[in-house]
Amino acid sequence: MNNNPYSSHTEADRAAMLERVGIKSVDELLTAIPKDALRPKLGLPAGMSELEIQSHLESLASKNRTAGSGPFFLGGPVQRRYIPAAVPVLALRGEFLTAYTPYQPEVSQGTLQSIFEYQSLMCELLAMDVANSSMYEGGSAVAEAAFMAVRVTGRKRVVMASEVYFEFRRTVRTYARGPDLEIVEVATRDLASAAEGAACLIVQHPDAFGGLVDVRRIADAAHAAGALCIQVTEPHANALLEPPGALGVDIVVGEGQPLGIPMSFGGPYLGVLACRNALVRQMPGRVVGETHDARGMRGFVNTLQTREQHIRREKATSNICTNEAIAAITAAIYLALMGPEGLSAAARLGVAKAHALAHRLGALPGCSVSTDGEFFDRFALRVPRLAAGPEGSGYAMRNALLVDNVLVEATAAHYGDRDDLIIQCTEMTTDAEMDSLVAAIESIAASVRETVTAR
Amino acid sequence: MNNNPYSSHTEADRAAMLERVGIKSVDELLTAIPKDALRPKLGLPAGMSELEIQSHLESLASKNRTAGSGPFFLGGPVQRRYIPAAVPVLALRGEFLTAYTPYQPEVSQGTLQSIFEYQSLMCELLAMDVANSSMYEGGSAVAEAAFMAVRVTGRKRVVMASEVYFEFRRTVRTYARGPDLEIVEVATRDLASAAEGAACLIVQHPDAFGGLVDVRRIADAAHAAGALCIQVTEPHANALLEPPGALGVDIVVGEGQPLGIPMSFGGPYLGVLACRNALVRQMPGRVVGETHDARGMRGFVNTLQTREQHIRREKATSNICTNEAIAAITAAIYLALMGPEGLSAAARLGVAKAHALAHRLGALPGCSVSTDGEFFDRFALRVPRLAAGPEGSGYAMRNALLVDNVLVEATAAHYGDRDDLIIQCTEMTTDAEMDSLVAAIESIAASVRETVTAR
Amino acid sequence: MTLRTQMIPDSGVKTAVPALEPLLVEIHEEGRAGRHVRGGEEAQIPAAFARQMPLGLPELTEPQVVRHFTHLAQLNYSVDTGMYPLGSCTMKYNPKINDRVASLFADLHPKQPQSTVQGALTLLAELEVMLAKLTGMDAVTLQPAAGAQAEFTAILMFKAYHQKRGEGAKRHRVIVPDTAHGTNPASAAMCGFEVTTVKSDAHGNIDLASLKTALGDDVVGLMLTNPNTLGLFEERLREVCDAVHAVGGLVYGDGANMNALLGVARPGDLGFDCIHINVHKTFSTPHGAGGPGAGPLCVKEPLRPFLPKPWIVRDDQGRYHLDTARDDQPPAGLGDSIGRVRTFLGNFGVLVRAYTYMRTLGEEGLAEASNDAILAANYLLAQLRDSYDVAFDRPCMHEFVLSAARQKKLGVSALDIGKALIDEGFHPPTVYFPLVVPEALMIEPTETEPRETLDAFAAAMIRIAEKAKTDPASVKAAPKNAPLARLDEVHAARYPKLKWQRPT
Amino acid sequence: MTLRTQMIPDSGVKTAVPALEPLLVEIHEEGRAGRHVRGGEEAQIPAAFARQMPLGLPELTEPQVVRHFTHLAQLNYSVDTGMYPLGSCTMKYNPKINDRVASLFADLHPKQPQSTVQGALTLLAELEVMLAKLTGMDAVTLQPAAGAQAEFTAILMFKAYHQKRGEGAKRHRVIVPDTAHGTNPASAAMCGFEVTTVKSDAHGNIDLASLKTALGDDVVGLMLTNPNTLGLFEERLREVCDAVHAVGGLVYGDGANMNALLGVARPGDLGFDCIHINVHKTFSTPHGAGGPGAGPLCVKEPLRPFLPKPWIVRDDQGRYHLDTARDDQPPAGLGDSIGRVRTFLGNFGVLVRAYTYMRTLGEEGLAEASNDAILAANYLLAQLRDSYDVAFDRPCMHEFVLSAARQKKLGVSALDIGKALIDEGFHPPTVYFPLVVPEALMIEPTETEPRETLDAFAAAMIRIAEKAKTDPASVKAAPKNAPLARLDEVHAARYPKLKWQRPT
Ligand SMILES: Cc1ncc(COP(=O)(O)O)c(C=O)c1O
Ligand SMILES: Cc1ncc(COP(=O)(O)O)c(C=O)c1O
Repeated sequence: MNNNPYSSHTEADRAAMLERVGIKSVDELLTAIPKDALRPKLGLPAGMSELEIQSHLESLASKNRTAGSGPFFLGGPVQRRYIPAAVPVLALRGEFLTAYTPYQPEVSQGTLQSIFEYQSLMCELLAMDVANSSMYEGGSAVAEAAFMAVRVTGRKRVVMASEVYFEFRRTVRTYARGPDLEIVEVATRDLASAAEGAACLIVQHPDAFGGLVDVRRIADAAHAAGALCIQVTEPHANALLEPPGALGVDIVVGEGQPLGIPMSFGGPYLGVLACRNALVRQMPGRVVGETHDARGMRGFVNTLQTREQHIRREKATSNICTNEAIAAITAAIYLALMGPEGLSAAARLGVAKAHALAHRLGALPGCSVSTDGEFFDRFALRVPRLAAGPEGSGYAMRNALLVDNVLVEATAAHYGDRDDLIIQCTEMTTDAEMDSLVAAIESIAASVRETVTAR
Repeated sequence: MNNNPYSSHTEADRAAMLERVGIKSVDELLTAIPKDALRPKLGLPAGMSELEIQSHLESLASKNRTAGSGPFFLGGPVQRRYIPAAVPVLALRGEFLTAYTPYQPEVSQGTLQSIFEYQSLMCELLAMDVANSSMYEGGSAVAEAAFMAVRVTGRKRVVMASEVYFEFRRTVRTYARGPDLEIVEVATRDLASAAEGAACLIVQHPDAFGGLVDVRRIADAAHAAGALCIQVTEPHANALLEPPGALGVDIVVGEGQPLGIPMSFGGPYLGVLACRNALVRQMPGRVVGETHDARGMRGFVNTLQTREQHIRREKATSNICTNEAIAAITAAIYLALMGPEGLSAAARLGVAKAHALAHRLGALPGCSVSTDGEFFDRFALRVPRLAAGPEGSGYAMRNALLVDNVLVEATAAHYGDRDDLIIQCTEMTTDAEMDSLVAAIESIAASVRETVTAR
Repeated sequence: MTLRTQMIPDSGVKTAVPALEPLLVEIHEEGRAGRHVRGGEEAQIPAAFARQMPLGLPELTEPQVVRHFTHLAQLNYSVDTGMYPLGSCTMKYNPKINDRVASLFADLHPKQPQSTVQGALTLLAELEVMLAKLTGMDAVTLQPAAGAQAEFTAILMFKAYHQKRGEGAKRHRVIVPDTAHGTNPASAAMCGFEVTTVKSDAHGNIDLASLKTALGDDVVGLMLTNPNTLGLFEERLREVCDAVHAVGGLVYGDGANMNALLGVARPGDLGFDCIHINVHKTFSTPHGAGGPGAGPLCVKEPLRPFLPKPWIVRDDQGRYHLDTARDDQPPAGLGDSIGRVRTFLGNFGVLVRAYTYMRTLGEEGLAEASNDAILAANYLLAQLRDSYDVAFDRPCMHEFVLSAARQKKLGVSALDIGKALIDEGFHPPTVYFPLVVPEALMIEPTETEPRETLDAFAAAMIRIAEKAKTDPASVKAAPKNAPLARLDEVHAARYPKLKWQRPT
Repeated sequence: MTLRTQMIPDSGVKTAVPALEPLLVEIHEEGRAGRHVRGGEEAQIPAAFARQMPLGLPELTEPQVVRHFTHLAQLNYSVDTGMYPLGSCTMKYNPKINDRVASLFADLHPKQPQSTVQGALTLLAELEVMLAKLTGMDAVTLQPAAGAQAEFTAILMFKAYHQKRGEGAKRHRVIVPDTAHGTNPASAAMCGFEVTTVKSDAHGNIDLASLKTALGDDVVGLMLTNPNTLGLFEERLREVCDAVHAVGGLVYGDGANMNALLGVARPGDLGFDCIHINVHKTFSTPHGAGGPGAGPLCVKEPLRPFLPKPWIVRDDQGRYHLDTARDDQPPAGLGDSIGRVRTFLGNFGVLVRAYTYMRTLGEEGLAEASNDAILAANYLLAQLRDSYDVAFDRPCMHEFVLSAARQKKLGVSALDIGKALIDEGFHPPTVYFPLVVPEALMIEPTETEPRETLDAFAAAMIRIAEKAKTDPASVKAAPKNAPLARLDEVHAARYPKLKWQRPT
């Protein structure tokens, strides 16, 4: 009887193996385990056939409302973007998917060259010198970048713009509890003036509300104060915006999910981290380098490993081991397929749709775009008050729209006491979706005005 | 400007190529084409991006009701069966999918060994000597088998049971117009007595109504009359039923789709054709054989090609060239994964569910199982008359059930003047589906009884 | 070009003879199994029918099966791995989007009520229209599973056409040129017709004089490939068609080479009464290691009544139906239709890919594809004409045929040259077809191969031609750098071993 | 074992230096492009922000990209191609069904309102319960992306725990055995703690005496892997845990080796205060060429309040919610929670696979998996113990560590033996870890390797041990039969070349 459908051992195999080992039962090998703890009943459900588990998961999945099944304007670090059909076909090939960290380069060149190409493509996109082969996701990448700055400057104060994504800021705060860093949050506009004594200034561009930021000014201020400038960025924005490397940024971090990786309700994603050459020895994570083999053929290996935990242990630049390699390979495939024009087109479409939509929504009674200054493919919208209390506008509207099956994000208390909507567009946003959003907000707001005037 | 996103030629490439050819424009190469016919305007739509075509096809697909999205009892040659996840992962690998007929065995062993294994697996399942590497689908496979019998016996009369699938019989009739064969259709029970002067007797087991047939008797009668016995079969049935090879059958044909191939609204499918050794030189289609290479390594090649059109031209055993190789490889992968126990379990589940359902439906007022004799995983059901006319029972019930989103087949006039339902079960049939069917038929029938008694 | 050497990972399975990969039956061990489907123990099979014979399928686990077929896949040369210039087969790139959208229709049963498959019927109906416009024909059937079945379908329709006009009895000959693909005569023969072969002239056209002598009122029709299998456009095509029509015959167009004509010329404007399309060639659907294909047949008005049924018709509310909804009348009830040539409506999964490809490229893109294909072929021809004999020396269309006659004198055959190409990192071209060219090498680059790849292929061909002079033995010894050396095909045919030995 | 030689299909691309496959930048040609997404020309970017730098991404077509990555993939050794006995990594078979069902959840955004993701939340909540039962713990967080992040999360929680009890200031040392994985000390250091290393005893256990001397009221806790990285179950585990608890310290369980304990023993019954699970090891999720993983952390009741937020809670109508729905309070509002350690809820796509695996095997199947894994390791050990030194000679759990000390004397290192295994058709084991064993070869066969494969691996190891005596040079020259020979890692580190040169 096989309870594990993936075990290749028959009863005959097991008998033969036991005999070779010279025992009657595996329990003879478990003498080190306290008797009272041996072979507990776990209370887990019994096994299933593949057919049974497939239909079980289909029924669970049917209890979700997928992004594509209705008007959808959520975004931020995670974006609903078009994934070319060739991306999963290539990235999910068993030879990539079921390999592990390329410890043995002679039989891992597929992984190593693909990651080297990922590093190169990210450097092209961001105009940076070095990109590592991945961090877990955006939030922890920002935290690791802050740690880097602390090591480089020997300072323990991290100054962060409050227009950085809430989830990123919160993750940085958690990480900061380790080395007991001081975290200061100030508005982007005040960032430059807060550089004194800071290890780094962390700015996001485009920011959480899609706002475009004069990063150069902030970088200059940071450098003047002996601090580093860390920019949180988004991949597609760099196709159209001057890249961090041209703005004086020292470390670039961000969420790489929009580069062909499914949204999957939170992960696995791709933590992007790139920096200047001077900082490479303080960089966390793996990095692949080019070399040659004994016969003079080009080849690639994991390199600069003296930064890493398996060699430096407590002195390592990070504890990261398993990373998000397949996501990096996926991003490389995505960028290779999209090319400069495809990537730019996707970015342009988001920008164009966001501006068209902002124009329409801003014209509705009681509504106004509340991103200050220029915005990119996402904007904040102030909406009429629907209820009393600190969340009577944006959050109340978000909930009212949910009833109409329209999904938008509310700033809620994530961004100070601001109570607006955040609306993200990408190349996937359809005219029909935009019409639904405009119509829904209009009618919700109208119905409220009635009740008000009715009094 | 590239209008063809898959062309690798840039304008610079084209210019260089034109120069190498020594021309200014491709039109200089087209002098043989009548001027008035050159470069017509076609009136086809303009091109699309991948994102655009994807959403266009999604909108088309949304206009279909998929089998899995409601109670479903259609079947016959094409069956909704469970496809293990590993099947498409392997069968759709680019090295299989984008190769062609293995004309060059040194670089096609993946295809050739996989097809050799398909042939071997089918021979095990059917207990036959030889299986070819595929026909188009079930219907044309039956026709090609009949042609085979005609060549072997030199007779032109083909006797076919009227319980063979309607679509198969109709396809045979069309093919028969070629060599002007005489087609005789008789009830299965009269088949044996119609053997005189026939090239073959074609029997289906299990038949269109799921009925189990004493094939041995028919084979004996055929042989006694110097005719061949052709059995139309279904893959899964052979896991539980005595196989054709043990029943005296000379040629086995059938639809191989249930072996891991999607239903895809009609194709591509897998025409199964297997026969006895003695008939192999008259067999249509490709066949792979084992041999060795110059270094003594085992290898596989397309063999016995002197039967084929590219060598024998008008003397070939068939005109088939491109076949359904990837479907044969898919079937091999499916059978390898399912194994004897998995295949039997799938077959058993269909049988068990069909009998449980027949028991419940047969108990409804005015309903009775109308398959004569024992049945397998499918049965015919006589239902109460809902309307006047030749199609007032089964066909009317099928239409009434459709309103409830329950899909069943009606015999309509496909099988003489019979007006019943045909109900297929497989391992995919759920209790909920069966409950819906029973409830729907019960209430439809009831509502009619009321209207009747109301008068 | 680089040689890759790699150990095939060792599964420890012993093979009966030295082999690249064990057979499933050699991996089998009693008691091994996965658990994809289970249950049904309550099922009862009457003893008289129950299987007595042991079911000797191999017992394996999923990990073993995955490794087995992954190893096998890696032994294949494919379009996804390299240039595959197989003449007459149009091995162009197969877009991945086509496969993805096809899966959107995977869970539809062909017997579903028409109201539940309007999306699928719409797609088929639109595809018929697009194909008619592309070919300049009036009506289309999507039923044929491949080119050969389209030929058979068409000749059956010719037969019905002549019968309808009372000429069924007297017309019993189908004419094919000596350059025709083997399926042409084979299809004619399956319809019970005699085949008359007509030779080609010095320019690689069907010889008009011989054709005229072969023509008569006993002729069913002519099956003509254009561009023909030499990759040449028939120079006196209209005269040819007129001559056939003059004796009451019909002209069948074999459209396997349609990749040369997209937006370039419509067969319907050239004199053909019908033409098939190999969508697995022209419209980029994957060849699937030998299949599936699809062979839509496009016909002129006079042949419409004979098209296979059922037909897809559009009602005035824009909904689609099958005209003989249940297709259930006795043959007569089919009207003049020859009836269905397959179980259901066609290789739908293939047709979805073709539809997607046509809509993706659009009118301009399709025309550009043929343009690039023609240019690529002539570009290669220009580079190779000095090293090899050119069968018929005039501009080719999307492919061309070389002759290794010169090399043959040095003891090096077309086959040897093909095998040597394997050592150069290329799939060989089609060899020994068409039959009229000695030592034929039929080369079709397609429009999707980058120029640098075409140049590398030309360089390899030229190197081989040189080797044929300087070191013929090495060419005859090829391939050295393939998974296997040359296989003993004679042994395979003489001692047929068509299945494995059952596990014991 | 068979050698496969194959020409890499020639794309005609010239590489700067001899290479198996060109770089994308070498394939690039200006003007090449696909058409996956187009449009948006009306978008306007303010001049002050618009990109001035050229966007130097390579321009390629889809056919080129598909071939490129198909070639690269084929250069990899993977679980889908062969045995991958990488110690401490549990390279078991990755079921394909897990990947398929994960795609059912691909189109869900992590910020969706909870009412729209009840299916996903249900799955996560059920997974937490199953993991708690499996490990004998009380509460679980699914946030950590991998084992290392789980370690960091746990040590942060230890810190918060001690702070809460007013002992934050005095406790600043974390104890790790000398056999610990590098991530353990690294994680402790990231929390600002000192690391005290304790040596192992003669039986491969942590040395209890040394541990006791190392213990004190300044100790945060102990990080212990069990079975440890020698593949051995700690023989005095409870005494060890008691000693740590006695000084007010906590015991962290590194669960990377959980594949030995499924249904065999619950860490919660053995004295651990928490344990992480590498689901990419124990629960068969694909390692993705280096990642992703997932590192759920399971804790005892006293640590629950410190778990990262948000938490998934079930209301009385059976609907699931995130307790800090919008997680929007100032840190204080998080209660004692350390807060989120990542942007969203966890590596969901990996967790779905783990859930699917656990439900597929069920209680019996999971227990059987560990049983088979332990048996397989001991079976291999029995075959290899004569040819290699055994670090600590007692029954192992799911893996074991050999020493090539004997071979080293002949000039053959553990690295050489690994490379020689490549020529035998196997992926090498983990080498030089754990650090306490000279010339360590850490071998983990897992339960999914067929017995014949284990035998073949043993035979290969024995052949290599023989060769080390008879022909050491040949072992040091390995691999000969891999895509590449040994790579110059020193050169790579000395002259870092971490990206390609931009196209010019
Ligand atoms: C010229 C020509 N005609 C007909 C055919 C037959 O088409 P199919 O293989 O699709 O049956 C082919 C296929 O190779 C061909 O090249
Ligand atoms: C014993 C041990 N602990 C911790 C880790 C770190 O786990 P991860 O790679 O998932 O971060 C590993 C991974 O190799 C390990 O083997």
